[in-house]
Amino acid sequence: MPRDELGILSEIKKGYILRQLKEGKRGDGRTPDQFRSAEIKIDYVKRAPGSAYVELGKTRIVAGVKVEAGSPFPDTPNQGVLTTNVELLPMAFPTFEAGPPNESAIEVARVVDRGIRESKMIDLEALVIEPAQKVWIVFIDIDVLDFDGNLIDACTLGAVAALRSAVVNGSAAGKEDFRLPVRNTPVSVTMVKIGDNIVVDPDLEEEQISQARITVSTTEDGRIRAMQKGDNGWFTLDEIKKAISTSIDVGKQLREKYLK
Amino acid sequence: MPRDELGILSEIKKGYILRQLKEGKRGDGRTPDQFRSAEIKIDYVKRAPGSAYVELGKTRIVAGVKVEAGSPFPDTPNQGVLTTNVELLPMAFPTFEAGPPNESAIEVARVVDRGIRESKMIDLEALVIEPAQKVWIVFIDIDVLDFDGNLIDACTLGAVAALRSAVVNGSAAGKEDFRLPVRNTPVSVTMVKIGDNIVVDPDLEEEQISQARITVSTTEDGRIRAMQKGDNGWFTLDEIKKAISTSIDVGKQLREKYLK
Amino acid sequence: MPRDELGILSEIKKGYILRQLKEGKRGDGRTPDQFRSAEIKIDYVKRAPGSAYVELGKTRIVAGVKVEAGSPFPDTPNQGVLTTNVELLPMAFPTFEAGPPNESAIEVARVVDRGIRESKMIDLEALVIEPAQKVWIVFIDIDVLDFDGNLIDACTLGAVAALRSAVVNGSAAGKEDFRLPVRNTPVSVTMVKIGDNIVVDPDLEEEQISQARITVSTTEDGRIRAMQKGDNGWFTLDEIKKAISTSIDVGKQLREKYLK
Amino acid sequence: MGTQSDIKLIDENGLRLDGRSAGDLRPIRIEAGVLERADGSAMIEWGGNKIVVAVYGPREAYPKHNQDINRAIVKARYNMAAFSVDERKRPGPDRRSIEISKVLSEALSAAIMVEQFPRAQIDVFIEVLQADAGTRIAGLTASSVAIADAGIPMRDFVTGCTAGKVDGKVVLDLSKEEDNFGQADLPVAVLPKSGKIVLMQMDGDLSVEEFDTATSMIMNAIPRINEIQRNALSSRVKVEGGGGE
Amino acid sequence: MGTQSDIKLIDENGLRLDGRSAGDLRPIRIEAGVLERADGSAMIEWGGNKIVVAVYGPREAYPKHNQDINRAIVKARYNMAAFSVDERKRPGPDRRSIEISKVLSEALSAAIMVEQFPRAQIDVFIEVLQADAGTRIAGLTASSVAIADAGIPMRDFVTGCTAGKVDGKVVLDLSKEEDNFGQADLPVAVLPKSGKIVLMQMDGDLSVEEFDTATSMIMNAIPRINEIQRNALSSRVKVEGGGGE
Amino acid sequence: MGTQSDIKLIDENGLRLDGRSAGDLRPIRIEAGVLERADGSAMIEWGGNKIVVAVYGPREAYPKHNQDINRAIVKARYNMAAFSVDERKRPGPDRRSIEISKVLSEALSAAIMVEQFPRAQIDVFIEVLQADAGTRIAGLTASSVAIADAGIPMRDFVTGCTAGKVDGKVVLDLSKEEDNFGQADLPVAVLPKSGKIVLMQMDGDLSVEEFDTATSMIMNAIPRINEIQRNALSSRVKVEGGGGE
Repeated sequence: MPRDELGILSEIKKGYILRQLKEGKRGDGRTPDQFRSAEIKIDYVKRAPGSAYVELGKTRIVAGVKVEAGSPFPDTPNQGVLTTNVELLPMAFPTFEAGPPNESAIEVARVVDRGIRESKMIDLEALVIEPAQKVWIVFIDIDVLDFDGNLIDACTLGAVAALRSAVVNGSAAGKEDFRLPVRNTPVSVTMVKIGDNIVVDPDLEEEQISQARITVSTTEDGRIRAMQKGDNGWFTLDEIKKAISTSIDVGKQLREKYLK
Repeated sequence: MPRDELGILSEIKKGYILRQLKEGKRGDGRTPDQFRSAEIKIDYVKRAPGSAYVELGKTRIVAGVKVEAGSPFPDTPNQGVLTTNVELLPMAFPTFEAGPPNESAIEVARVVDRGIRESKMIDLEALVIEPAQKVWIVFIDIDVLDFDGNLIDACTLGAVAALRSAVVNGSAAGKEDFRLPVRNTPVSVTMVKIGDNIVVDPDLEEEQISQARITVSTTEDGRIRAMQKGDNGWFTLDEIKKAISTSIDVGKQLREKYLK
Repeated sequence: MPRDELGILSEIKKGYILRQLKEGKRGDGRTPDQFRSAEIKIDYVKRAPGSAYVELGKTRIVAGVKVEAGSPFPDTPNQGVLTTNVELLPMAFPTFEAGPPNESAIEVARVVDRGIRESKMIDLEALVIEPAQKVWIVFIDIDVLDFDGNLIDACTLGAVAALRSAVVNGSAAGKEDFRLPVRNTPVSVTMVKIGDNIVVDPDLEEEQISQARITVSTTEDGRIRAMQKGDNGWFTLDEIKKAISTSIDVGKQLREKYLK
Repeated sequence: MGTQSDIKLIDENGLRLDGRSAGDLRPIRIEAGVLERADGSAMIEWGGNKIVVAVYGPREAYPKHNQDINRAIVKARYNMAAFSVDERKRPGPDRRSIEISKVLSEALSAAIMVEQFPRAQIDVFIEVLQADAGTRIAGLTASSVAIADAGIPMRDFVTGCTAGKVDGKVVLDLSKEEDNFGQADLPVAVLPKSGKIVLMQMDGDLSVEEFDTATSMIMNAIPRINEIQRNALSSRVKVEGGGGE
Repeated sequence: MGTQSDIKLIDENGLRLDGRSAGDLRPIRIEAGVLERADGSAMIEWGGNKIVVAVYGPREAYPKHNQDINRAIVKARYNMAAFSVDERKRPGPDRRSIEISKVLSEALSAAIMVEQFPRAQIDVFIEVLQADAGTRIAGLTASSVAIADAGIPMRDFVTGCTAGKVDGKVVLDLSKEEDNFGQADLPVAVLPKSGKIVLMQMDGDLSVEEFDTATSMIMNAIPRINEIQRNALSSRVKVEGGGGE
Repeated sequence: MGTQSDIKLIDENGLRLDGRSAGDLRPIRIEAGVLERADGSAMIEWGGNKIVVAVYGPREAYPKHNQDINRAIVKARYNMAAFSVDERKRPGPDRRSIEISKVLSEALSAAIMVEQFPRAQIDVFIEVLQADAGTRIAGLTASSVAIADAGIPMRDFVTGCTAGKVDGKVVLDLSKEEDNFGQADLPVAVLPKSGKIVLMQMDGDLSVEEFDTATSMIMNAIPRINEIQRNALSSRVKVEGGGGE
């Protein structure tokens, strides 16, 4: 993610944010553990069996789920296929460039994918049409339209909402329309470290001055399904443990508010 | 297409060309509606079932038609496949670069393709070997060797001449050699606007100082099959209507001279 | 290959090397026809059916042979497939760049491949599983880890040693494990021309000041199987003839020492 | 144009599958200023099309050897989201989107006062979220709203519309089914004040008379569409057209 | 994490397929200075992993617009040789290796004194010759030896280890089979002097308690691995771990 | 070299399929100055080969970091048209054409007075319109005519020819069938005044004696081919060789 590329954050501003954080205050009035309020519209794109528009702060993404019949991977002949792609569209930020996904886009996509895959949210065994021959391939594609920090959580919310609402046309396998076999509801919660403070759901300014990032994806049973530390800084083990517990708590709130 | 990249056209020369055009005169003595005389050699490349070398002014192209057995597109199981590719070879102009086709090469190829495809010149339904399984794929490949303006018309002439003359080896489908099922003879006519003047078949100098380009492809029945407006300028609707009528007239002459 | 890119070879040094060569002496004490002593470790990579680590001076490469079942080429339905790829890893030299093989890497791979292919070292007809349907594909992949001149010979040695030692898992074709059908032992010998002197197995310094390169691949029967002249200089026909005879002699020594 | 079909696209009363008459537009809704980061932006819904446009610039053209010392370069990038069409579209440009990007760039160049910004580049990113026939024209129509939203001076809006031939009859603003099974498609864009044509493409089969009918219909519709553009900039939203009863 | 399997990965005595106990490491061997051209290099053998690392730099960052005026950029490039895995890997980066390269670059940036080398770039090339689970951690552990071998100043080593869950039990340093058929994988890298965590990834299914056990095991192993790193630089070679009897 | 075949390529009288004797060339025709835009150009027809060559330069080498401060860089680009061979060739460079471009660049560098043009680049574009064995040699032979046509100073022409082994016999200038079913192929190019060898490749199976015979045949043919090159530049056209009766 871009770090202060706009040059808008002077050292003075950084100092101000840090002083505020020491008193537990953030630029937009949130507490350190508070997620921004999000807006989620499902079925946003009619041509996709599942879709969701997510606005998290001014971060705006559209997630679309397509389901097509195809070949399984040779080493998993009895499973459907799940694939996640994130496009950091050049419209979303002045320095984003057109072209194949760069390392930032790939990281976001892979962390979103891991949260969904490792929670076993989708029962891939139930997506076999003909063993070793034909399975359902679930494509999760995410367009990032506007960038205001915390892409991983915005994209995970969008992907999970789109998967939960998807109704697949079964005719390619001679079947009726069906809902995806959803077993649980993974949620990712991302935190960054600024000075000695750790804040949830960073906005763009906070991301630009943070030293390190940690994402924890959990399921409703309070279990950890995926983690990713990012950026050039570090965490202590205690900070990580605290982040896990925050993630479980905030995850519950998000599920309650947006994914019922 | 490159605009004045040679730097050879001073403002003085531009003014001169414009003054001449006001009197209905062009640099090489042609009238505004006059096509340059072309040279077309069919069967230029023996290894291709159909081919043509075209010289239009100093624009030189070679069109080759290859026909191979392959799979149809899933949404048109009962049709052969037609595909057109144009290579703006770096040998053709100082600023042309090696590499995959750029937007100029793609535009030329797609306009040539549309003229041929939309006229239904080739009966694609007659190119099915086994429905949904195996059809004939017609590859039109065009090498641009030398660039002196009006690539679209030179390439369309070459492609149409090559298709008309092609004799396909049928053995890949266990059949006798055959001619492609040709139904009509599309011709494209391209005009550019220089000041308030519209001239047919622009040469390189004229292209470099023109504001806008219009191509109209027609068939011998006088019907419009494809159009493309290009460049940063504009036309009035009346200018377009006049261009259509010019295209029909000039198209007849071209068919008579080169495609009998 | 990079020519004096390190800037370490002043004109003075060049002059010194040339004067020494006139007296038949080389920087590391070798005679003009002397190959550096090599170290070859076969079965270096356990996950590959055949592999070899080669150290030739400070040139270090790892060759790995993989054998997979796949489709034959349409024009050789009764032959297995042999393919050679060389990666000039950016770790091997300061100016080597990551990315797809450049022209130098491709030349090395193709000269290595030609020596092996044209000697008919591997009996490709014996690698058919089901004619026109399924054959064994032999992938020779070579990683260049460290570059100290004469990649072609180091890579040929590694590839030939890996092929000779390979034991293929036959289960993909329902067969027992088997050795590749090896018929002979090709060896390449590369020489460069420095001034009027021709030296065998050039090291990095010698390559950087040489004018021309010649590689001759031979088999134990003393026959020539592949040749490649490289670089911007020239050889006389007599020099080439002498190089061929040197290659046959040195090839014998290499086979005796490293490929028994 | 697409293959023939047994579907009757126009009924005995001259009404189309979605109830429109020959000269009716689908509903159009444009909203300006929908994005935070872009210098200007707009969202258009036109029939089932849903397209977002973002504008960045004028900013220094990069790489430098692409700069034009006399004017700004306008670079439109038309892109379809993977989920925007029935069969998943592989991400990245294909030949169709490269050609469309070129003709949209040219059309916008004719409207923007490019001579005011030598050496600069104006990027117009057009993302099709949901496609339903006429995406290039809808994207272009939204683009000039987004450019205005960015405060970039223009001679005029760029306003587009398509006409086509369906069941042998010339109609305005093709729907998806009409596009798939019709006999001609004619997208046009103009500077609405002067009627100057800055984009025109055609494929299919039209007689000269049919072409004249089609362009009349388009020219007739342009002021209505331009009004929606203007309203979007006055930060109001208006729904136009829709239904043909 | 992989699919379920019928293989019992831990026997009734708590021993793993290769005879190790839950907290045992596989044998690790590191050699520094193995390459001629690179500014620094190291080879690591860790279980069946065989990985060579080369370091170039600090050298001027290129292209210039990538330069950071305050510090050196660290670019790790993790790459698997075509022959390093059971099925031939197509040469060139894939999405997995691009992500790994990113997190390794970030972990090394935390240890190198990057602020001493403004506008510079430090390249760390990690070539996996033979892969056997835990390659990113093994490559990273070897990288900090290679960086030290290049004489580039570091605050501390970067020392990594993985833990995971196998047959429901938390174990250290997963083997290939355990990685394929286990229930969780947790690669971690720290600055060993301070215990600061510079790399952490996880996938699978862990309770909070299991996470605590796993990280304890890793923190416990770090000094042993760091000692092997230190010994490699003292140009001595040492074999550690191995076998669980 | 290709697979064995049942075709007898040389008859009892020592004549080849096209009637030539072992030492005969196919007909060769070269025309200089065939293109308008290029600084120099030539077309060669050699047997069934039809190849056009264009030369641009010397012009400033780009990008600048590729410039050689002491001499011009010669960049040959050998390319086969999609329709030049029996099965359609996908456009764009493949490994074979990249290797050929490299050895042709090197051969031309030996002839051109590159030291007169520091920092410059000379581009030689070789387009094979119809391929019939020996394309690299035919393209190279035409290239030096095109370079002369561009007025670029050369020490000498570059003149090429192949020899090979067919049915166990050494013959000059292989045809397509001989190339496909022969036992060796030896393309050679020289500076004809001095006989210096600037290109040599070989694949197949040759004894030392066969190699000597093959190179004698080639050296014998070089003056005849060079005369055709010279005549092309004197703006005359000459047909040489052809038939073996």
